[in-house]
Amino acid sequence: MIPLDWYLILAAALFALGLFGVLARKNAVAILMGVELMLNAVNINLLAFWRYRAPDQPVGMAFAVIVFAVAAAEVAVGLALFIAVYRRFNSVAADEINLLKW
Amino acid sequence: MPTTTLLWLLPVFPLLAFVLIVLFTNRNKALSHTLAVGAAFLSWLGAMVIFVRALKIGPEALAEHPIHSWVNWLPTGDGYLKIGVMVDPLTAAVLFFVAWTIFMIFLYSVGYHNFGYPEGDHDQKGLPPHGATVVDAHGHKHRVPSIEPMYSRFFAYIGLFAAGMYLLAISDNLLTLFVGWEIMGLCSYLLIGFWFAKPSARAAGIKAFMTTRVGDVFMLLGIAYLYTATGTLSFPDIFKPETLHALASTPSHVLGLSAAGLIGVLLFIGTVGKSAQWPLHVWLPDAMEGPTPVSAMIHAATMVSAGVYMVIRMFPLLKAGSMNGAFFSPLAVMGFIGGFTALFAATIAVAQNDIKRVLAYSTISQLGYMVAALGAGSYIAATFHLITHAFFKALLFLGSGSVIHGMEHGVLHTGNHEVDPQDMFNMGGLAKKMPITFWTFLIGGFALSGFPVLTAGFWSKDEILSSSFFGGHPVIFWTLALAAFLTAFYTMRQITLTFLGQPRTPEAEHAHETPWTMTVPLMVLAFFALTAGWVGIPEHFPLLGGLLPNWFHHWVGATYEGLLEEMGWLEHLAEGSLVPLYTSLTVALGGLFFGWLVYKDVRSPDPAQDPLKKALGPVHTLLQNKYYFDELYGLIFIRPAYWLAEVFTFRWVDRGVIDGILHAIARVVFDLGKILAYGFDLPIISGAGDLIGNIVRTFGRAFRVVQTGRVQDYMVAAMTSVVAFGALVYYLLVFAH
Amino acid sequence: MGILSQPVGAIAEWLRNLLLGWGLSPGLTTVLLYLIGAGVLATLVQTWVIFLIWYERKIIGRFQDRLGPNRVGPYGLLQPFADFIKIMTKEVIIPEGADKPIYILGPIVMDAGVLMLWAVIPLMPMVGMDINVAALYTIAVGAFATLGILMSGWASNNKFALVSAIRTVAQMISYEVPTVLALLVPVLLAGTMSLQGIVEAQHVWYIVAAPLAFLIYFISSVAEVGRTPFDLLEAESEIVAGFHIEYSGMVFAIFYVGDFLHAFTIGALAAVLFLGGWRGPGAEAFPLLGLLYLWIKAFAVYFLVVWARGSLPRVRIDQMMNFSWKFLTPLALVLLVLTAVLDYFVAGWGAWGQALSHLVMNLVVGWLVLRYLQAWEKARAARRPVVAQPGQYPVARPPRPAVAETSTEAAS
Amino acid sequence: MTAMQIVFLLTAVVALFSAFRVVTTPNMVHAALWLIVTLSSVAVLYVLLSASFFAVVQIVVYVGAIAILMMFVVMLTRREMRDRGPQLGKQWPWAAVLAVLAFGGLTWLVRSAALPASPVGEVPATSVADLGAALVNPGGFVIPFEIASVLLLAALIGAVYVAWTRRNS
Repeated sequence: MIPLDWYLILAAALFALGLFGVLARKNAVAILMGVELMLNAVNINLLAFWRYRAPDQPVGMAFAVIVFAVAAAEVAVGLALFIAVYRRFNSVAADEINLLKW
Repeated sequence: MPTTTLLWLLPVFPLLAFVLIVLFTNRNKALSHTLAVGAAFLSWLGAMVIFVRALKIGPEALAEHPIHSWVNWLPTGDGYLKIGVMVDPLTAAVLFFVAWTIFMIFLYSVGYHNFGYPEGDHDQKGLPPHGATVVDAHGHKHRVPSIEPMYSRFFAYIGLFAAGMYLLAISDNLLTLFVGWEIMGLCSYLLIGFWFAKPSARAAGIKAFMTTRVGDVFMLLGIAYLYTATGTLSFPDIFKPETLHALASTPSHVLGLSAAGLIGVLLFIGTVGKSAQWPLHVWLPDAMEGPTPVSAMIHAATMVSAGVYMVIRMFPLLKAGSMNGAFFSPLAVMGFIGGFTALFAATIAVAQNDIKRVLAYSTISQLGYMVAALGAGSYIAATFHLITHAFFKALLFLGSGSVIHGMEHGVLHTGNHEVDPQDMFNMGGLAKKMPITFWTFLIGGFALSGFPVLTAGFWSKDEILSSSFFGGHPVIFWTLALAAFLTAFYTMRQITLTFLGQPRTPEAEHAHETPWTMTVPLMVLAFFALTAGWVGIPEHFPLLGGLLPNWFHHWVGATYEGLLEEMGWLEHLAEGSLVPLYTSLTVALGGLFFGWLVYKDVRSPDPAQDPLKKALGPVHTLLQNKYYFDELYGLIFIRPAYWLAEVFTFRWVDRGVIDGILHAIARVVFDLGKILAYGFDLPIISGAGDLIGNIVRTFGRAFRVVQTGRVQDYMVAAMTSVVAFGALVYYLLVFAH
Repeated sequence: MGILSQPVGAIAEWLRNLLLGWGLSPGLTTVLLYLIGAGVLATLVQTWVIFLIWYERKIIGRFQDRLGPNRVGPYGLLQPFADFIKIMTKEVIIPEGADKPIYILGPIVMDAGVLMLWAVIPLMPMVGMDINVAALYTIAVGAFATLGILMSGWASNNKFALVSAIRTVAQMISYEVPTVLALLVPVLLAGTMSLQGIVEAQHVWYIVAAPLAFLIYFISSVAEVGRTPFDLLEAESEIVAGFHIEYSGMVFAIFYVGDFLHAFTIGALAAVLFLGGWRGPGAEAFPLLGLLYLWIKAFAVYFLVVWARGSLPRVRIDQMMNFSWKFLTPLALVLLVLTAVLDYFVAGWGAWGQALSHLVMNLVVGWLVLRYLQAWEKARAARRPVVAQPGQYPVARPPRPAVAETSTEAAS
Repeated sequence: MTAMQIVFLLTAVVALFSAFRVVTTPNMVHAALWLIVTLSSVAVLYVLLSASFFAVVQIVVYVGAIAILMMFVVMLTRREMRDRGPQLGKQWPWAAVLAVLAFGGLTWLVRSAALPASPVGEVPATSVADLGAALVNPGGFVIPFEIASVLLLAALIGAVYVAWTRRNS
């Protein structure tokens, strides 16, 4: 049987990679991908705890469902934003979009 | 409608007319005068109804229980200041003539202001109309009178005036009476200065206002004193025996007068101003600058009567004030002032050539009569003469207005505007031109001069003379007798110069009768001028005495009879001697005869040809210049006042002292401000402000590199801090204990 | 346990014993058995495609008044074999600048997506991986087909291919919605998401209870597959052959197979969901009969697909989008809600009672939709934009008869 | 070492490697594809967690919609087919340090916590039904559920509005 902490460590690793992607990648879409990775890590945690701690209660699953919905919404709006940004700047490089610079 | 409601409504109608005209209908002349006359008619109707109801009640009952209605108006410390309306026999009598005269004037004004004539060619507001040119069917040009430019405004003013008069007549306390009094003061100012483009009219308006102000201030003092002394202003409360006793017994420490005496004197000074008694008479003749109906009749029939009405109303108080026999007791003062004014004004009137000025001075002297009668202690006679005089003086003035109107027709016809249509020497022989005016004027004149038996003036004047004679005031008696003679004389002089003989000018040739709106009031008033006296024929009068009951004496006497009797001040005159009767007959007929004799054959329009002038010489000049009273006042009051205002107050006090002080302060403050500004504000305060600003800016410059505008840099910072805090928290949680 | 009653079970049992006999660990054995099963199934269905190609070409030929393949073998049955030998001998050309791994992966992913569908299709009683979310699973793996097309279209480094890929994404994502909604109707009626369960619940075929849902599911599935009239992703006349413009030889063959197999799979799924799957007289007793029944039904639906391809022209892309978002999706939503409510009320009316009541509801809804469509068509004809001649005011064209209207619409 | 553990380890390796490629590969399309691989392997993890419903949902939502949408956008937001230049920003060492720190901290936490080696019980067959009931149960998660749905609607409208091409401009 698989110990719980395997899942958790895997989730931590995914989270760290996603974090790196978010912080380091130039392309905005890539940043979004990093966010997705982090969300997935979170979901793994939720379901793992659900499975190992309270499989007879739908709490963890409910949270996971909410996370799915949030992820979908975030991606929809984010990608729409990137398209608008691309129209404006002709690029989606996150470090070229600095209108709010001093 | 209940009588009290009707009573409250009397002043409301004209007031309403005033408001409506001023606010809404002043563009529409016909509508405006309809409103005003309609309001006057309503008030007249109401007054008549009230009068009849009062008659039904009967004098004693009415005196005991007047028609009275009041409301709590002003909350004072304890209780309320009540204001209300009241009708007792005196009020009823006054209301009667006030209603009639006011209604008549409103009617008369329509015609006087040429309603129905075209707009003037070059009329402008503030000037009397100069006439208009109309082209008839045959293409002939005619000069015709033009309508008054400020027609509606005029009716608004007299509407307000009527409201004031009614209010004064029906008010049951001194306060509302004073309010009405002041309203009329304002209206007289407005109406005297109605043609405000004429400098003389302006000056006259201001003069009237100022002069009456003098009286009013004293009157207000009296009212205030009365209120402080009694705590009330309503007549029923004041005229209680205990109140009067208290007032009479309280010393005022002024000229040895009792409180009642001082109050009486103060109130009387108000009358002096309002009723133009010497020494405040100067405004009334100038008031003739206004349009004839108003200036004339208001300042003759109603408004000036208000002053007399007030003192009559306050008679018990005055009586109480005169009880301690101080030298300046109100009645004594009134007796002196009244008598002197009567004679003095009569003498001036003798030498005047302006038809209206003559009447003005006669008014002053007649008012003097009434005041003197009061001084002699017979308020009934005063009231009687007040009423009759109101009628015939209104008649005379309207008649003179009609004459002037006719003359203006002539002036328009000849186009010679040099001719003064008011100078009697320019007239003559108008009897044939304007018969109605002539006859009514004749009746009025005879009434004024006391033509025996027929006319009302005779009875009232006889009443006054006899009362003063039997009342034991011989000085007043003889003074008044002489004044009566002069009155008759100048009245006849006026009639002769105006109507009899031949026309002395082409204008007089072409004068003609005035429209019905003017003649009808004349006739109505003439009727009263004849008949108003017959209600007061004394019992002891030979032949006629007792044929008719002395109804008026009975009626008005009832007003204060009970009160005076209770106070024990009611003196029963032992009437038997016929001296006063003969005297009055003599002076009246004699005066009339002499007047006709002297002036029957004046031919030239030149005032210098006045036969009396030849007879009297310098005295005549003195009289013609009214004893130089205006100049005297100018010297004593006006010039000093101007000097005070111009030189002392303005140049010295204001410019020199006050401005000097202010400039000095300003200089000091300015220098101080400079010092503070350059010594403190700039270097220290704003220096510190700039320093802070600079520091902030420097730091901002230093740290702004943080704000790269790149999302990821921010995220890096955020995550760094998250990791740091996480480590910290973990450290605290795990290793702290 | 006889070969007739449980054929697959028996074979699996025999294999397990064999492997254990070789001394393998039980866990490994299970994994191996899964792999073997999957391999066998995949091979069978892909080989089956050969027959599908012949079938389709024959039918299209009949539609076009031709004979179709008739030279190689009886009735041309061997024609597909010849074609396959030919195509396998061709070279696999990888264009310059193509993204090689993805270029190769594209068709494989697509084919895999199609094959994964077969994992859950209940071929016969007690056969087929019976997961409790199979219905949803079918949609999920459908995504892989999309993905494959997208990959290949992008990797070809070709504008037409890219346009085709973009079109594909748009089409797939927008037609997934009505598919899922329509799919939920049988799920709702059966009360389970397991296909096996759905089949067992169909005492009355759901096409009787939910004909509209069947229609919607059929149309949107055809769109997902990208067959005519929704074959915009390979519209020869616009983007020459679309995503597989650069492909040749084996990789193209994979696409080809995947395409046909996908269409047939749609038929099979429709049959499972709406036509009672393997149900039929005697199927419980002899499961192989169930397999036959399923096959027949699948072919029936597949015939419809071919029929549409043979008779319908291609739609414009905006029409396709409007059709999905403005017509199919709302209709499916309404249908779903009504079905749910009705199902709640008619529970316990017996199988036929429920089915007939649902049928009545469906007919009413369909009638209303038709009326609405007619009214909409009329209004649209009225406000058709008018070309203004220079120097004269635009004049409204006289409304043409509805039939001509629709025909021009479809053709343009 | 049971079969499930083998499967888990294989899946984990695949997931991590693909995730690493996602954040490192210079080619955005490849990144998207690698992301798909990661997500699919996460789905496999869900299966291992006997949450097959979530596995399928993961495929539908992430692979079927999100990832494909991302590829879509990647294709739309580029001037030429290939990406040029480095795909990592200047701050990438910082990011690496932070990621490592986060991973280390989390791992430390996990290790230092006492966690069960095996589930407390089996998943009831009706878990999906329970989930559905709980999501619409007033005593359960109906309010978060509704909020999530409203959020989705808002996201839909917002996306349409933001990405709308204003023809007049």
